[in-house]
Amino acid sequence: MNATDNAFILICSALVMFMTPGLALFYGGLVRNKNVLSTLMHSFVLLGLASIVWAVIGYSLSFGTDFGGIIGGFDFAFLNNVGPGVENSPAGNLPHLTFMIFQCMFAVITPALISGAFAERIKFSGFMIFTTLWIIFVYSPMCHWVWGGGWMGEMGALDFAGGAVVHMSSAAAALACAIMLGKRKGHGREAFIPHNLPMTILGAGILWFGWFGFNAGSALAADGLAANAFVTTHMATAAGLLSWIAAEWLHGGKATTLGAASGAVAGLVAITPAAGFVTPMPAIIIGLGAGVICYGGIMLKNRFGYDDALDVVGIHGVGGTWGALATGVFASVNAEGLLAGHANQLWIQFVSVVATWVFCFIMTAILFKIVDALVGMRPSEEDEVRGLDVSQHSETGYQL
Amino acid sequence: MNATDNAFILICSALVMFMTPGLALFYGGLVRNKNVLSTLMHSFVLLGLASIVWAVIGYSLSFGTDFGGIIGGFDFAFLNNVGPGVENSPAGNLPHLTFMIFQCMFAVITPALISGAFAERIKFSGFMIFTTLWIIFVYSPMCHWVWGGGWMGEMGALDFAGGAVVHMSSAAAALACAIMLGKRKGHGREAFIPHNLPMTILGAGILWFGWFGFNAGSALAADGLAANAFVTTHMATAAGLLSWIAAEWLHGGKATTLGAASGAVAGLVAITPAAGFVTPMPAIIIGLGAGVICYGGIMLKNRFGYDDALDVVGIHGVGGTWGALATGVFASVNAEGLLAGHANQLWIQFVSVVATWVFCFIMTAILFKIVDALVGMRPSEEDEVRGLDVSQHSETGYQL
Amino acid sequence: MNATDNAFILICSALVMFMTPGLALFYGGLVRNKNVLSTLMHSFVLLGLASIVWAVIGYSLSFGTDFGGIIGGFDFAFLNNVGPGVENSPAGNLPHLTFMIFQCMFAVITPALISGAFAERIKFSGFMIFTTLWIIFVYSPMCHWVWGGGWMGEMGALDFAGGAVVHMSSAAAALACAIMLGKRKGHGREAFIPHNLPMTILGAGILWFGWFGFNAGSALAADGLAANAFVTTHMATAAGLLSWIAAEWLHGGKATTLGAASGAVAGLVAITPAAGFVTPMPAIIIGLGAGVICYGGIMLKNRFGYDDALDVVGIHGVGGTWGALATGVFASVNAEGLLAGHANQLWIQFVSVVATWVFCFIMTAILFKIVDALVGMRPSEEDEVRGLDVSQHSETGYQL
Amino acid sequence: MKKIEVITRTFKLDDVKIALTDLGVKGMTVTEVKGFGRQGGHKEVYRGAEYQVDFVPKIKIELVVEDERVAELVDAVRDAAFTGNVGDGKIFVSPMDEVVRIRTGETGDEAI
Amino acid sequence: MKKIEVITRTFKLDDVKIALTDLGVKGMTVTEVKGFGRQGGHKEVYRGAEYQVDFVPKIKIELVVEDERVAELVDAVRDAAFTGNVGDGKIFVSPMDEVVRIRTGETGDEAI
Amino acid sequence: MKKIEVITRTFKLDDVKIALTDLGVKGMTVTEVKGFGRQGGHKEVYRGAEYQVDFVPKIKIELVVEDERVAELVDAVRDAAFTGNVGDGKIFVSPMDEVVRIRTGETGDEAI
Ligand SMILES: Nc1ncnc2c1ncn2[C@@H]1O[C@H](COP(=O)(O)OP(=O)(O)O)[C@@H](O)[C@H]1O
Ligand SMILES: Nc1ncnc2c1ncn2[C@@H]1O[C@H](COP(=O)(O)OP(=O)(O)O)[C@@H](O)[C@H]1O
Ligand SMILES: Nc1ncnc2c1ncn2[C@@H]1O[C@H](COP(=O)(O)OP(=O)(O)O)[C@@H](O)[C@H]1O
Repeated sequence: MNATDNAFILICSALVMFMTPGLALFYGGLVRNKNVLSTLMHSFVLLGLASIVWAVIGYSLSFGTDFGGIIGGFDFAFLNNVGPGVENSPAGNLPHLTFMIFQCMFAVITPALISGAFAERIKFSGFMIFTTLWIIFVYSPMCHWVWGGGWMGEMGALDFAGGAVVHMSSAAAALACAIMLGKRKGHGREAFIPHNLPMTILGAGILWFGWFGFNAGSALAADGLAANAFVTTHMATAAGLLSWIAAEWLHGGKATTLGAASGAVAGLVAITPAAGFVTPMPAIIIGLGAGVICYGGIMLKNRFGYDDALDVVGIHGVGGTWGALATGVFASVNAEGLLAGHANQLWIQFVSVVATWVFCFIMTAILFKIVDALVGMRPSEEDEVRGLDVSQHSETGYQL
Repeated sequence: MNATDNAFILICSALVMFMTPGLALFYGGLVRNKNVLSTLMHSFVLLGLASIVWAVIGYSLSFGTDFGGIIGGFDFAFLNNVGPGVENSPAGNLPHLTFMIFQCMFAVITPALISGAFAERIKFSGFMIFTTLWIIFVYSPMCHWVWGGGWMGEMGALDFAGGAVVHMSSAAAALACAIMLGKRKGHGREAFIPHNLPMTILGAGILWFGWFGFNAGSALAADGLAANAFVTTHMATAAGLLSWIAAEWLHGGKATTLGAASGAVAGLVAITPAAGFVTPMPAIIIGLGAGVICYGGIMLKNRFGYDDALDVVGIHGVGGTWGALATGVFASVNAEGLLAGHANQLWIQFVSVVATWVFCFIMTAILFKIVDALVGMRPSEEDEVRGLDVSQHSETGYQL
Repeated sequence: MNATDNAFILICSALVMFMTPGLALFYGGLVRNKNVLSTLMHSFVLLGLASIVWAVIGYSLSFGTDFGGIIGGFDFAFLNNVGPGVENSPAGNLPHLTFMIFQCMFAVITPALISGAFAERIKFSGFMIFTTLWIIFVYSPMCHWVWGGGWMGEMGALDFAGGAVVHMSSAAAALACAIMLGKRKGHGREAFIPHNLPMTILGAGILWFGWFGFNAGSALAADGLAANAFVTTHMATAAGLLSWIAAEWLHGGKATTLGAASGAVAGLVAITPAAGFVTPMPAIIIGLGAGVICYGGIMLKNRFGYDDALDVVGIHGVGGTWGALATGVFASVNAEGLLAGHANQLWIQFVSVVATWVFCFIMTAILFKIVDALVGMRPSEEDEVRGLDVSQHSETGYQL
Repeated sequence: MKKIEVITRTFKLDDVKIALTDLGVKGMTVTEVKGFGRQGGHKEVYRGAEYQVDFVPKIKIELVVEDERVAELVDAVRDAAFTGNVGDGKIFVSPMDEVVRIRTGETGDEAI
Repeated sequence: MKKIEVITRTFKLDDVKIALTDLGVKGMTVTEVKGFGRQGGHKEVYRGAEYQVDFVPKIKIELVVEDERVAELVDAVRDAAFTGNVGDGKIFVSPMDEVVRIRTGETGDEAI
Repeated sequence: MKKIEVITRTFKLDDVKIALTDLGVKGMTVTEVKGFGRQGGHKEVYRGAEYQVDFVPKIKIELVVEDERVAELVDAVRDAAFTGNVGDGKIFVSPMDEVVRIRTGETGDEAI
């Protein structure tokens, strides 16, 4: 065991854990007052639910002995054979428990990301069951495919910290959910204005902070690669922030704070698959692209008419896809992309993108149907109008 | 000196420090609007006050040369003999200053925990004097007994990161304060509803994040034990969150966000004494127990009629006690509990629990009486009705 | 490369990054409702803008090959020659990228500090251009002078983590901006009351937390010096908090939460230049001094009649100056100050203080004039009265 | 002149505003209020303690109009705010002696 | 019909509501307001700058009632809101020409 | 007795309050409201979606006064609230039947 790497990855795990409350705030500020707690809860409760599902079965399906490149076995179920030493650890330098908990934090935030799509109109009971199934049947396979010895990683797809596993998967799920759940009541007639933008800015700040653990930690060691991933992450995010507000400024006449926060997240998303494979200047290009492309991405929902409440598809889907493809273009560290003469890498990336979208979309739709049949996914109209805080949780956010 | 351990514990110290602003928010969101600043202040000001008391005398009383197992000497007063090298350091791998500052953060948050009990009805001057005395006469002895070479540690009581030192001690103090201060004006007639639950959720998120430093850092090294403590902490917290909302759901029909936050804190409290002594699956059991038991614990105040405003007794007292006993049951790492065939350990834990409650309750009651006689602990009725923000601090929280 | 130091400084970099959202909240809570987003944005957008400017040119000007002690060359422009190995790294133990990104975070927060002076009355376009120029023409030279091999460092001026580079420079700029921009409309007639003090307290908590990365990280290694800087930082901050509220209590009759937050920041500022050069007890003295002196410092604006909206001069200017001089008095670690018999050090400190104030004030005034001529710095009266959130960003902070 | 006061659902604000401006109304004033009525409230639970909340968020729209326009405007408001469910709210009409426009000093119908 | 307006202490809201519903009142509307009066305000201090705050949080309860119930209800409100200390507030009674229930179109006493 | 209602700019609250207290007014009640009028609103944009916000923050000041003081007070308010720009707001005067001071039970002019 390498104590330095252990220290580094434990701290990184804490940072990634902190992203989920950060996401809760990021999303929570964007909804209306009457749904703030429900939206916070969709993220916060996953720190509980997803962690336990991960310990019980998810980790094992992801990193247990590979079956045909498709799924892991049950060897690590209930954290069996996962100890404080390096035995069985997928990362030989790290205690197995350290590797497991770092990955756990990814399994927590990924389903939380989806919740932006169905915000303000989902039953809490349905949400809990759906998410449990989703971690088992969508997240764990995806994670296995890419990082657990599955076919996508074997094919040579590059995904440093989760462009496919985290962002495209959640965005594909978000799209399915948004379509199947239908639009929020009043959509198109009432103004759905963020109720607390400072909360969203704080959330974005926490996300940025925690994302250093996400991306630099994905080096799984405190080496030069971690330093590189740290820097590319920061620079792409900075660039995404700037290019989004520049696009707004040119397009609508004003740079907005929500645009700055959104652009930063777009940059973070886009650099995620690339962080360890590109150098800082290409990272800036990826970030600049992310800001503009995702600004376009959020317009898609108006075009296609689904109600992706908090733009999961527009930011994580479009940004993650852009990042995955850009990795195939700009990769030059420990891998070689198009510009380094390997067009093939771009093709591999393309295949992984398509496979991810298709698999996650279809599986999510199936799970959604099942849970909808079991307990119902959408609250009654009256419950939705009163707000989910009161109707689902018997609470209200503020008494100011 | 081990540089890796030093790096790890310094970062852990920062994480523990961050818990106190987190606690401020956790508590601050639960009170009424007119007391939000006062409640924030009760935690925030201790970052100043408790740190200085610690440097001047508290650290020395806790970790100075032992006198009869009861208290430490004055050798480290004013941080004398506490330097950047390992000389005199209770942890030979760490600079003495590093060990001291890590412990300092515990001395800050412990008295801050008490403040939940007397929220909304205490004079600031009384609070300041009381807390100073409490650190010297209650916290420092407790800390010495358990970690500084005192009788409780010698007896073999297991307390990995402060079940007795931090949680039971503050809860016993909370109980004494709540009883002696009496109920808030309007208690039982007016609705005391949390004024800002998103603030409380954020606080819970920060607490969870910082608690990794608290528990994993208590390994005092970046080793497998730290990894184990990190994982048990996370899993117990996750389990506590889930079992609290499950209990609510069954009992009252709804899972609440405040319940999720409370259950998480209950899990964190309960795993604190156990984190380095149990493996992850028992940690989940401890967490599941904590959520349910503390949910019951918060009902005690209605039964016994004291006004423990923010449920310090119900969560930290009940949860800490449960965790201390559970450590005696489940210990299997570097110690052996009931299930490993050592019933005696459970008995030792029981003795330490009783001693902690009795000592801290009585000492707190004495200090309270003294300060009450000196400057008075309760503000005038008019001051309480106007709110402590205006009456104690000449400020108001919001101009929204 | 030293992996432990790399791990430590990467985490410290993340902590310093987090200070900027913290500062955004600290400032954001102090303005009026209608300017909250604009104020948050002044900090948040710099995470984007300043980082890119730093990568493109700022880092190179600061740490590139020295020209006459005045400025660095273009060798590191566009992060050329800045790689994941230690080649060219100013810190031989760290990957060059790690050193660069740690410094980057300082270049982000320094201009953000200035924004407290012109809050509530600046055009966003003017702000963006001004800040870009300021990083290039003020921050980068200052940074080079002190840490990049320039004359101030060569002269022997002690500035551990940025008393001159960060705090005095931004305060001098703040003073120039406050004077040249003029007072806010309604100044002296309307009450300018903080709209959300809990936000400010949270911001102060985050600043304190992140500042451990700032100061301990400035040791550039996870050694005893880092431990010392960590402890002096914490103790001075604690002392600053206490002495500010003590001063208030004696002066106005009440200790305020804003006072506690302000005193903590004053302590943080004052210890910044000294953190690695003094031992903990002198650090407490520096902190005690900071609280009282800065409490006096904020009164200066009334005396001299400039509208330094959020007291950048009073806290960062006065506190930074006090800290720089106190370093010359109390230095005893790796340097010797007045009390160690080297009066000369105090003289050197004094020269560096004067040079910093004069250079930064004049350069800022020039840049301000230029940008004011180009695009105008002050919004129309109507825009200012409506609030910058609506007029500059087409958003409002809250829909509560 | 008369004052028309409308208490209705918050999300009906825009509809009512449009109905009124369509009829040429040039000004109105809106307040966020909490209503108690037949509609009933809801239960809230904080750490096991139940509270009955009887007040529902509503908005109050006030406008002062010429006497002769009252009937027409009341009808327009009714149409715009109507959903048919309990909680639609009330329209109150009360007398108004005088109106002054601060900017011009105009009074009476001129000032509306 | 008359409108009764009560301005009183915020924590008296529940007591007043109960007193009114006990007498059969079916609806009322509440607004958070700030009151200036004999009660006086307080001082606030931000970074050494003192501000005198003259306004105290109060609530306003409005209800429209049948003419003949005014006296009885005013008495009930007075009893419920009374503490005897400065700042208890005021009850205002003013004329009301017409009431319409949006949901049903009922008018007059029927609509209350 | 009459009720004077003033709707004006938020930052004029202090000026109006001082003008009134200078004339011996002992009490008033203030509400934060949103005004729609000739002044016009502004545009807001969230992730590319534009919203027109027609309502502007205003304050409403209500005070009940003796009949004979109305003219004088309305003039004082007008002076204090006047800026000359669109959006200065309105003063409304309406009849008031009765006033009761909760603390003392006084009624009529005594209770003001
Ligand atoms: N007598 C009344 N005086 C003042 N406001 C009333 C009165 N009755 C009802 N309201 C207001 O009208 C709202 C709607 O009334 P409610 O009885 O719930 O439904 P409906 O108007 O459909 O009968 C209430 O929430 C309250 O704000
Ligand atoms: N003339 C008035 N017009 C309108 N509101 C008033 C008037 N006088 C008092 N109020 C309101 O009544 C509240 C209580 O009045 P105050 O003079 O403080 O106490 P009391 O009613 O016990 O004499 C004030 O805060 C204000 O909101
Ligand atoms: N007829 C009306 N009834 C009620 N309130 C009105 C009316 N007309 C205007 N107001 C209020 O007065 C405010 C100022 O009116 P506006 O037309 O903008 O400017 P001005 O009063 O200078 O003509 C509005 O924002 C609104 O709150």
